[in-house]
Amino acid sequence: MKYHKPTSFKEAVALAEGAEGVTRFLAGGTDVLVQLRLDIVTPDTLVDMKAIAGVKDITRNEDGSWDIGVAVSGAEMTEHPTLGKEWPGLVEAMDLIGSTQVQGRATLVGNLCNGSPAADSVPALMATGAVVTVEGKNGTRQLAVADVPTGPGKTSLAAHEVITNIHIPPRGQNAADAYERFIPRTEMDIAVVGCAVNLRLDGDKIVEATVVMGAVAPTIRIVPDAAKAIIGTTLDDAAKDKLAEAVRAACQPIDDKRGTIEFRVHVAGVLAKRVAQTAYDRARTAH
Amino acid sequence: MVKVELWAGLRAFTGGERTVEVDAKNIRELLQALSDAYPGLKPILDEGVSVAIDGEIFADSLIEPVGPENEIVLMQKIRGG
Amino acid sequence: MSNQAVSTTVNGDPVQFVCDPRETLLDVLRDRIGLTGSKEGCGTGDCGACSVTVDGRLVCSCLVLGVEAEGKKIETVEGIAEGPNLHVLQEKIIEHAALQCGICTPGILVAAKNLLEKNTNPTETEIRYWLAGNLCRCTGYDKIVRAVQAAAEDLRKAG
Amino acid sequence: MAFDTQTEKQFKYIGTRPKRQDGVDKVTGHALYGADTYKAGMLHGAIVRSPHAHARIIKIDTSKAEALDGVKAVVTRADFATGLTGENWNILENIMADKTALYDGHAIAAIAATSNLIARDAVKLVEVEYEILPHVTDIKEAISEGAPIIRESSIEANVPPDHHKNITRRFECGKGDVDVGFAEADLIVERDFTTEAAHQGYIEPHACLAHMTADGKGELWCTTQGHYNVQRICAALLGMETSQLRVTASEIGGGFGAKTTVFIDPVALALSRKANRPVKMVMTRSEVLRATGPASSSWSTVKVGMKKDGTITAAQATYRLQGGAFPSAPSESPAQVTFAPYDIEHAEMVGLSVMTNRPKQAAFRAPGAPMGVFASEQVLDEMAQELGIDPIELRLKNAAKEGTRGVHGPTFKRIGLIETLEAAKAHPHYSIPLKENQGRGVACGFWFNFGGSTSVSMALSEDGSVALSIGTPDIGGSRASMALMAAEVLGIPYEDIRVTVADTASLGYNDNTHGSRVTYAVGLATIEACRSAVKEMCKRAALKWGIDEEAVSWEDGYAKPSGPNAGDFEPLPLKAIASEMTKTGGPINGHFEASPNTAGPGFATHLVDVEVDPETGKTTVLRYTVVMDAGKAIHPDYVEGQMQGGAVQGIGWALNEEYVYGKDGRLQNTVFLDYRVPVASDLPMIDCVIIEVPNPGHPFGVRGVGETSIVPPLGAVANAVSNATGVRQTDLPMSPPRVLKGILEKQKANG
Repeated sequence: MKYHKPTSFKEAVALAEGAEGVTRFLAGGTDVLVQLRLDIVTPDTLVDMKAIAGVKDITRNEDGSWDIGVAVSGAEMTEHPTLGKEWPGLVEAMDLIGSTQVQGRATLVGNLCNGSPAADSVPALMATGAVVTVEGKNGTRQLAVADVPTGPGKTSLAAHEVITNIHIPPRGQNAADAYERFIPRTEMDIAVVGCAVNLRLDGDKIVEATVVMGAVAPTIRIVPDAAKAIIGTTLDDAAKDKLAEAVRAACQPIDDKRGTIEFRVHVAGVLAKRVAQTAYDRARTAH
Repeated sequence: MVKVELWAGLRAFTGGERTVEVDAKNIRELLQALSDAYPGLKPILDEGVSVAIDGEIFADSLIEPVGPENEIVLMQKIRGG
Repeated sequence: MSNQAVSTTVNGDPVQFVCDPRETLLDVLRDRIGLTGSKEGCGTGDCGACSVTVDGRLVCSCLVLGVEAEGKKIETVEGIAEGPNLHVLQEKIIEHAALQCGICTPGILVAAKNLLEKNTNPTETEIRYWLAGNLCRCTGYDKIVRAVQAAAEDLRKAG
Repeated sequence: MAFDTQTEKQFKYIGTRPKRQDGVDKVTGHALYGADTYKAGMLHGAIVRSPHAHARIIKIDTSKAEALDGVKAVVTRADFATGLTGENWNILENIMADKTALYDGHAIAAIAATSNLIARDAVKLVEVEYEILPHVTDIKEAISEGAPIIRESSIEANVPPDHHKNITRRFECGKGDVDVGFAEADLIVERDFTTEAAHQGYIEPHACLAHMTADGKGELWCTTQGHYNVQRICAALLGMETSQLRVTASEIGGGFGAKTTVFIDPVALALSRKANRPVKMVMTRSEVLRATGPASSSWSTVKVGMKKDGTITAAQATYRLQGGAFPSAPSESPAQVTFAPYDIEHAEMVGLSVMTNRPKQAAFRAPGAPMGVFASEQVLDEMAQELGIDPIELRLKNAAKEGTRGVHGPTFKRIGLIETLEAAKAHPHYSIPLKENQGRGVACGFWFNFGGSTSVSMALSEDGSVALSIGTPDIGGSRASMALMAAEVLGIPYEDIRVTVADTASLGYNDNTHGSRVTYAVGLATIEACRSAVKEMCKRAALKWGIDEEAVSWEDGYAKPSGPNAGDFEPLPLKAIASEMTKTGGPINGHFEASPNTAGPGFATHLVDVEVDPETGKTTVLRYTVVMDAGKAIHPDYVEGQMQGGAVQGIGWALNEEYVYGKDGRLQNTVFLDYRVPVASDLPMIDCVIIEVPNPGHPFGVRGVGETSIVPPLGAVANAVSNATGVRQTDLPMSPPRVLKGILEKQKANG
């Protein structure tokens, strides 16, 4: 395995393009190193992104949008004085990944590019409407986060392409997000079901909503019908029941060591109700 | 003679008896006497047994004395963790 | 093999080593630098026995490559005591019998010290969640949590 | 060995909580565990493992691996002794397959190379040709018609021919006539229960450093619960004389039973013998989970008859435990242990060992007992509810006491079950009101506790300090307990005594650190070793004073003239006797070796409150109280540690730990991420109440405490979850999907 530490994205792309065999980008490393250790993937080329300028920055732009560098760790997001005030769901989703130790390393981009349908931060990231910038040999392009994962362990990025930035749109007024996952323990598990909700109110009424489900299908899934179920409502019990129903209808999970199909479908509905309530309560007190 | 209580599964080798009497002054003699009297028990005794004498369980000892006044129970050897 | 030379600082000491890029920081600490206080319980970041700090940030050294240590400041369990003087956390772990086999203890110490540097008055829940990535199979955590609470109290008193 | 009559006196050191002597080493990272030593020229070993649950090994081609730069030796089964029988053969078959791979992860070959990475690379280059055979990993399937028979030759003599050929042992015990007992009953409940395999989950993987030299001698450093046992087994498997192999026990990072056997140690020795260089081997976590022993999975059937007033009239049970592909399941244990806390006239218990294509099960803290208690204590709980009797009252009504003939055979001497029940009943925990979706569980547990072979020696230094050598690895603070007992006998400060775990060449034979035996048996041996030194010190004082040896007594560190004609001499402190010892007859040492058999049985009562989320089936443990009879707590902190640790392992086993096998027979959860042991945030504080009903068979009254603590929790937690949900929990783990299924089915049934 060859290890490289480029100082620009251009150099990183060139390294990836010139490399033979399997190439992996190292942002946090919490997946890459586990796969290496377990002999799942031993890259021929490892490109460490952390020496590139700006990759550790969290920036709030003038329009209220955010740029998050590709090597920003979960701990750095949690410690940021204002990011979590505007995007509590995104920050708590990231914070749920692994232990305190893992938080010191794990990154949003790593979580996204790992392609796991059970990734915790990705539903929350999708719910914000985030967009990533991708650099490759043919230049840069913008891609909605929702378009990155294509299947378990798979993404829409080409081998020479690398994500250089995550852009989160402005928070805006009377809005909030939330994320919750179900795990058998309190910590250290992979989500059996994950749910993110991002919504905006007008008075008591929901006017915009995005509901995203994790670990219930081959990819993390935005569920438009679930959003429809609560838009225009005050999240009363009937709306929540419809939300749960829509979410359950969108589930196509598998039976595995972490949960059964039956369980995942049921809990998806339960979680969606709880997370929507949290987001709703937050939006009511937001400015 | 001493009275030895066997575990229930051994009845098959003693003609249905759960308590048998043998002539023995210690555990070694007791196990030997059981083997002699009931040859079907021999492979089981050879695999290892414990002998409880008045509530104290002897896992290995062959020398512990036994007498007619003792409560003697043959037990399967227990393994510890 | 494409071995690489690395210069780093471990517990304040300048250290140089050469390693295969596949070696983790934990491999390097133990096999190349001779600091075996950090333990490998899983190799996959799930047990915390290899906890160290890199530039003050708590991490599992099994999830860091040795080559990534270049130019960093690494702190391990061996660096917690100052000469013969144990850190208050070390004292409290012993006093509260917060170890049985002791294999998780180095990781617990590094993690708890990192917590108390950020928060000298953690609640029981905060301690438990902070240490959720440090598996202990012997104690049931009770005495560990009490030891960390006692150390925090001492640190607060010391101001 | 009998209880000291003078023990009624106040102890000076026993019962205090001094700092453990290995504390500083362990908080500074200097303590050396299995993987922490190195030797010049050392190689690293790695093992080729079967990916198949059951397969004939047609051919092993190691040529590509051997061609890799840095590879120094390859071993297969051909490099081990032949002609072994019994357990030695089973161990060898487990650590290196012969003709057949018997489970996913079974060792096929091993490689030593100049680095760990090269060794691991070389493993991938070994080509093994397999003929895949039908497999079975589930206990119920293993004894149903058509299941592949794993090894008929392992069936023991007393298994009736009508039993399934995967049943290798049958054990039966009991008393009275259960038909009579059930006829007397007003209420009879019979239920089936299953539990999944749980791994001991020690954080330190197996590790060793082996060095065989050309003259046939061997040195082995390893993490183990018993280095004499390792010495004996390794010598047999390598075909060498036991004494030619010196084994040193490293500090041990947890064992809980599973480090009472060997896995990699003989392999490292074989590699070293072949390479003529030291070889270090360290298992990965996946190897630990795939190829070292978890506890058995089980399937139990329990039937209890009871009168309206709660009197148990009869108990009948069958416990089926799987031992992996080996005839080693501890099925006799639940049969003997589970109903032992109760005075039952008519009882009949059967234990069956079942073979499957899984790793060889290994002992796990009171091996076999927790699974049985999971079943029996739930049936009692259900019957108490049915009859409207408080669960503690029900147990008190039937509790065994001194003079009770246990269902396992022997009559109990003085035991403390009733005291633990009374204390549990009086504990504030028991009267805290519960809210909706919360439930409380009570369960009792019993474990025999062992003595076992023990050698201890103590040496007095000229300055009056003492070196104590023991031969049992210290897993949970036993060196501190030994120093306390030595201090008490010698009358010198705890700090003046240094306790060392000696290697196999430096001290006589010792059984493993297992069976809750160390504080009892090694403690007893320590007391006796110190007493023999005291006797010698009294003799030296008598010499000095020119009086009769019998006229000198030992009190609080001083030799004193005693008795009417002893004369009037200034008491001689130990230090003074020590400083002159070489001039008064030579060094003063004490030693003791025996196989004490008077370990007092241990009893415990556990209380637990849980809350179950009715929408997800997730259980949260709210509070937990362990009440246990320790006989006499030598170092109460470490007694509490055993109580808390056992309880929490039981909680994990009850709620989320399990072995998950795929249809392909492969273990699915081979990392800690998916083998879910409890983490700190999963738990409340674990309250402890130590009861002290002295063991009449130990000078200070000590009973073992290590194992009893894991016997009740599976039953206690299951009772609590059952009470919180209204659904009887018959299967472990009580993972959220399983509990939710029960809740939803009940809701459906209730409309």
